[in-house]
Amino acid sequence: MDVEDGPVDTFRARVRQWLADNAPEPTVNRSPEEQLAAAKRFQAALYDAGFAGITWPVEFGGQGLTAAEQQVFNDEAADYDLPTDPFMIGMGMCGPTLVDLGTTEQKTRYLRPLLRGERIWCQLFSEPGAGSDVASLQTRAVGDGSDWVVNGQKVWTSGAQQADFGALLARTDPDVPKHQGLTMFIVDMHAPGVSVRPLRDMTGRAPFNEVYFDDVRLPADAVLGEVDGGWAAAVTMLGHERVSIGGSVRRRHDPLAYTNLAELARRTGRADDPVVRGELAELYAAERALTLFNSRLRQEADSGTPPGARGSVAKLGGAELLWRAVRVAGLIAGARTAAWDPADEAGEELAVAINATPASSIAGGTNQIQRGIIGDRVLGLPKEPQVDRDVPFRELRVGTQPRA
Amino acid sequence: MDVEDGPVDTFRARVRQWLADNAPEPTVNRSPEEQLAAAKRFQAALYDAGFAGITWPVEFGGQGLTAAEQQVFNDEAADYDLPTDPFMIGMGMCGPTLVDLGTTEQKTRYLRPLLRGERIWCQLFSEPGAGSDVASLQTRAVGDGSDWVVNGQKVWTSGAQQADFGALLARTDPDVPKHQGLTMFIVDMHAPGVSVRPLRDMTGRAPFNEVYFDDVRLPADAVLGEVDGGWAAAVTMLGHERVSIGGSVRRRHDPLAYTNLAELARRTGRADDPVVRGELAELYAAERALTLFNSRLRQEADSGTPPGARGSVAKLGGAELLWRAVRVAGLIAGARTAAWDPADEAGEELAVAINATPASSIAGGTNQIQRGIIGDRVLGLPKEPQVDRDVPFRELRVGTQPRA
Amino acid sequence: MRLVLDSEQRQLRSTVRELLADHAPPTRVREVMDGGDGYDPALWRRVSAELGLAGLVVSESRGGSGAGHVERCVVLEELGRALAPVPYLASAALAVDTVLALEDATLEQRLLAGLASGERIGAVAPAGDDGDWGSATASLTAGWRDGGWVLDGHVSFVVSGDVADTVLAYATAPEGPAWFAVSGDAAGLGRTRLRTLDPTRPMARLEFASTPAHRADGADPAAVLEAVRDRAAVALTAERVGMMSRVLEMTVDYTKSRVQFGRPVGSYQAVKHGCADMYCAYQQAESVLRYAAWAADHAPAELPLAAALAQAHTGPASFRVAADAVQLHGGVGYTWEHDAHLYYKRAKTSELLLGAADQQRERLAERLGV
Amino acid sequence: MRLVLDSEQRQLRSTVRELLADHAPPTRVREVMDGGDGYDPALWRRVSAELGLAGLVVSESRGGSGAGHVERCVVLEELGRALAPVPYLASAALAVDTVLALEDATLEQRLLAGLASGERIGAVAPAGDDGDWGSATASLTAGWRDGGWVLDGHVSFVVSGDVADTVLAYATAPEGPAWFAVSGDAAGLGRTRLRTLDPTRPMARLEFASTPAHRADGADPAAVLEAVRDRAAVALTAERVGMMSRVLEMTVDYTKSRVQFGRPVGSYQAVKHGCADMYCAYQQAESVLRYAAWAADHAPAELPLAAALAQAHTGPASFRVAADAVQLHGGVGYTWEHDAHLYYKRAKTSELLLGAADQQRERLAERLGV
Repeated sequence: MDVEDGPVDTFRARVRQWLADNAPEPTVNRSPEEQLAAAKRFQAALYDAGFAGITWPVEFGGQGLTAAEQQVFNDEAADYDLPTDPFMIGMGMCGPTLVDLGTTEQKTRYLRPLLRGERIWCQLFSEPGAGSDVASLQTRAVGDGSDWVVNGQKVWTSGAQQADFGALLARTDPDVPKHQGLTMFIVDMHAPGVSVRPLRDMTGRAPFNEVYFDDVRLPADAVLGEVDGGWAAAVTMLGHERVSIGGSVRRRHDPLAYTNLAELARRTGRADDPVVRGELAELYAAERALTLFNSRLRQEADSGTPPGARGSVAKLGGAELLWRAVRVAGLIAGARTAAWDPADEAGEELAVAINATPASSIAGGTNQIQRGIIGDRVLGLPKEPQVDRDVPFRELRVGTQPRA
Repeated sequence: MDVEDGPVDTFRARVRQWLADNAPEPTVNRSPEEQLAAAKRFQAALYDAGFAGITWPVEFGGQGLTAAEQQVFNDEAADYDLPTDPFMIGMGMCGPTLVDLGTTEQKTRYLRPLLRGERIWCQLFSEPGAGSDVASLQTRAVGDGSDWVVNGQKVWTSGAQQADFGALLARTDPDVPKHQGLTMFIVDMHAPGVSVRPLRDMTGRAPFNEVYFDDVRLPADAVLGEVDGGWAAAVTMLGHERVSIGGSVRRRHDPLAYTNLAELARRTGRADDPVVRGELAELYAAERALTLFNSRLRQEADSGTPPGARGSVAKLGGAELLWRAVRVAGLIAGARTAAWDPADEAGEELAVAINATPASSIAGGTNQIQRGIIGDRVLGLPKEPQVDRDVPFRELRVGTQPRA
Repeated sequence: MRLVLDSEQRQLRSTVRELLADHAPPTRVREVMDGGDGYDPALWRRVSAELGLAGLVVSESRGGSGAGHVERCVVLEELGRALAPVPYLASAALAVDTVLALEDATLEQRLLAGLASGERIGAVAPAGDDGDWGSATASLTAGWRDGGWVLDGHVSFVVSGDVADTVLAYATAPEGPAWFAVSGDAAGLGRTRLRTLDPTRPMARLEFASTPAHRADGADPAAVLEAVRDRAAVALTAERVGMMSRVLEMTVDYTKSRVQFGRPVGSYQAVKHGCADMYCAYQQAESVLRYAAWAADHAPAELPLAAALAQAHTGPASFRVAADAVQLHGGVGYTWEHDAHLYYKRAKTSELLLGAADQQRERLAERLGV
Repeated sequence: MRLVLDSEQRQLRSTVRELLADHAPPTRVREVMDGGDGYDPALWRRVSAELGLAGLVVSESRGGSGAGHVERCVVLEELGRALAPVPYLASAALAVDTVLALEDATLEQRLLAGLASGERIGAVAPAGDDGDWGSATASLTAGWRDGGWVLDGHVSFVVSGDVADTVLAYATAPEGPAWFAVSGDAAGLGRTRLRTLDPTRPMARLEFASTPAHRADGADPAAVLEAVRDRAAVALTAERVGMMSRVLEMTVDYTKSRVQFGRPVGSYQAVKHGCADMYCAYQQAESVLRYAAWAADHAPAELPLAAALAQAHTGPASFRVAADAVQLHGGVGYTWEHDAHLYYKRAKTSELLLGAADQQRERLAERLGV
């Protein structure tokens, strides 16, 4: 559909051919362990073919190409259900932050295994008392010689049960205001004292975890960025997260995607209904407008204008899109959305998607937080009065819980 | 439609009969002066028939009945276009506040002429620098012997060009925090130094005015409520205002009312379109839900539960309803909404109504302010940090303008 | 028209609320939900046999308490608030309403007292494969065989259909649509509990193979379908209003206590105004409910319009409120252990149970004469 | 697919913006609006004759500048931003597009150079009484009389129809719909300026009484209607994006400086989040615009879908943004003297000019093959 010339076209042809030859068939009946092993094999193949870390530096295993090639890859990959989920946090958030802030040693040590699918990463920011207000987190890292000793609890950690490494944000100085006493660490998830418990979400599944740190020792070179400079590192990573979430490809099998809802309407004989047609058209328009916005962001990035806080537009737009799709799904499928025969394996897809939708406007920063980011950072509107800005962390009330 | 027993039924029959006999035909080609004279005649007739001030005390000219009778009257009146506009501020806001806070002398002097349509009232609160934040107003009233001398400017004053009296909120002490130094006055709009200039709004009409006070002298007995207790008086009046706006009867001729849009759909052949039907049904539902909520508030008031801040639900709901109606109107009438033949006198009705709609969510307290009232006062949510609460008014920055 | 509860009705509300606080706290709701039964027989006995709440719209002479829809709606509100695991909607609302509407003396005699006392659980089966009311006529047929009626085919989306002692099914008979009563243990009746978006609202698919049935005589079958559907809309509205009141309460409590950035999140306009919008939706829905319930009791001619209004308006509104509740709880509202999701799922199911939104709007438009 | 402007296009934008800042400030817009002409001839000369912007999509060999839709959209954005009182939409977009689509050599020769230079103002008249595109066939008929075609009947909602030197009308000829060119001073042509919701967008009703007309030959008339409508959708989208950028800018500036309760109103979440939503709508609309303009130039096969997308999406979005702008200005935004209302009115008119929302959605659904 896109008309392009030159190297990008060649790249597209190469991607298309490779995916046609190598994309695995979707698997349903494998064990989680088998699925993970297959995902790792596929990631290694991606790496070997030159499609992992497309925009990352060549010296650390990347391809040194532009966002245009990344977009081409994403566009082509949208036609497949690639088993890349376990690597999303690493590829989308931790890796780019390592590229930005890591020492040469850290980059050399961590990036290539990440790209080759040998190591899985997770992000350890949120806590029960620190959700939107990440900087109010209570997990402590206390210096002990050149080491650090970590105690505390994290929550909402995607993929922690599979992860080899985590990017941990912890408080290293509670006597200064909350943003000033944080440090980011690279933590070995297999280290003694780290325990992971699955957290069931409202879909009944457990894609998230609680992670507990009990006297976990970290070496000095685990610090990513500066000691007590963790907030800057977190902002960098959260920026990558928003772009990653907002710009992420709609999966071919996503039951709330326009294409699949239009197909559902045809299958259920609802596609001739003018109301359904109108709602489907609006859904398409919203989805396409967002896709085009994301493409524009990438093209601007290629011309030297990084997306910055505009990633929040994509994140917010993606959530609003899903909520619209939930309404359209109900319109098309009626009561069939709400109940299905146990023998119908695909029956629950729509229900699970509907139950997963609130995550889109909560996880990775709520819609409210995204609007604040756009207002403050993109539009330059005046900040709200910040009652806790200059107060030492020790004296703050946080979350709904007693202080640690 | 309503099934009732007893005195209310009798009352309804009496109202119905009287309106059938006395409601004037709508007039279109009269001068404003003739219209005002006719309105005054009708109000006097209402009073004589015992339908003015239905819930007001008998001793001051009211009927001493309950909100149930008022509702009956409103319901029946909805079938007519009664010329009661000039008296809305007096009947809905100033009068009830006088009943609540006036001295016996004030009540005796002002209420009966108000009810008989002999005197018209306006409300003088808003200023260019004090909109949502009414308490930041800058109009000064300075004591001079037992008199007060008023200087300043008000804005958004409905009906000031016709008004005989105004309820004025002015600053009597600028050295205390803004809420503490206000006083409410009854001001003679014909007094020397009061000047009224029409203010054109976005419909191109001038239903509002700017009112200038230039050394206007007020006697001591012009104070309504307590000196420096004007904020409490204003809160009382604003409460009446929200109930009055929220509970006000949809006019029979309102082109954005469901009934008229349904009729428009029939007339334009759009009533068989499933999309139009669905939107009309939703509009009806929203309108009816709000009407029922208002009726419920009145019934609760009769059983001894005053509406309090719940009037804001009605005010907010009314504005949202109009915005929905604007959408439905465009759906039904398409380009005909946007242009019409100069010879078509009714052609502009819809356009004027669309252009008047923003007023519904701004005037009398914006939607944002109403949601704050509901959150704070109905739900008891914690207040926002108030940066100006304890600061003497003199030291505050207000509006967008240099300080007076 | 009366839109406020009187003191007896408020008393009834308190009684039911207290009962459910004791016997259907969230922990119990979850036990039943995780167990396989789909309802709590002990709680059902308390609600029906002990308090006599299953027969509120049944006259005393026929075994009920002769109260009315206003009272039944008060009960349904509380059941909705608590997500109480009892087959009240199916039995004390839908099935009772169907039997009353059918005006079949035999059926009344055989069923009504048991339904009113709660000894008999009823369910109504008007829907076939697409879930639309009345569509059972496409999948269920009735024939006269060996001196009696038998049913063949299937129905689906039958609320509490897995535990019902009696199923009232809408089928195609040789002369057109008709209602049939089928015993839960009839020969040739197969029941499959469906998997549901809402784990607290069991539904079943029923298969009929030459299943003996009693054919209802009396009222016009299509008119009965409409009458029951109207009353179902009002009953669902009552549940929704109860749910809205509960999730609003939860959300206000949470946002008062949850601190982020040094102050309670409920002090932020984005949260506060969200709560205000929830409140407005809830208050208007409650007003619509009171009107519709009043119409069901006192102005039957207004009921078709009032019921269509209630369904079209409160179905989407209650889902929006439930979704906002999850949102304003942030991460914790998205966990399985928090109750917010149960309301979210119930509200979505409730919105779709009588058919998709456009059907509800069209039904209202028709009744308005648009 | 290219979604960002190159440096030349950005330069064009600056040039037009500066011109309009100098020659079409709000005061001038209001003078023209309050006067009776409906446009500013001097400004029109600057835009067309001096800068050559009226012929951007016309090839150089035919008197234009051979740029493209992307460039024309840049100009339309700026004209929309300024609400500039020139008949650019009618003449440089609709009329030019119609002549190009008609593929009638005589017409091209007679009209194109004049339209491209701005010496000739064109207007397109496809709508009859209900304003729907194509509905002129119900109110305007063509007949062959005395060796030439004449038109009888009327059309309405003709943008800039009161000042056009040439009107391109869609009428019913004996064999079916056909396009006709009519001179503005033709015998039997009556023109009435309509009263409009948007005082900056003049529209007219034209009456034809045996009015001589030139019948266009060449392309299929219905296909021309579709082609022009698609391009009109893109042109309107460009105006909308320009309007959105301006009202957002206004609103952000105002809410930064307006203090209530001791702090700028833009620091309140209710206001800030409203601005953020406006920004999101604006950014997505701009993305859609760039795509549709690119398609018009480089991927004509994608244009029908892209244009339907642009129209269905940005019509309602720009009205919402303009309405939010009035709202977030509070009282002052509701005054006649503030410019916010002019955008509100333009946006509402723009949303309806090609027909009501359901038509736009259905058009998109058709092209999607739903």
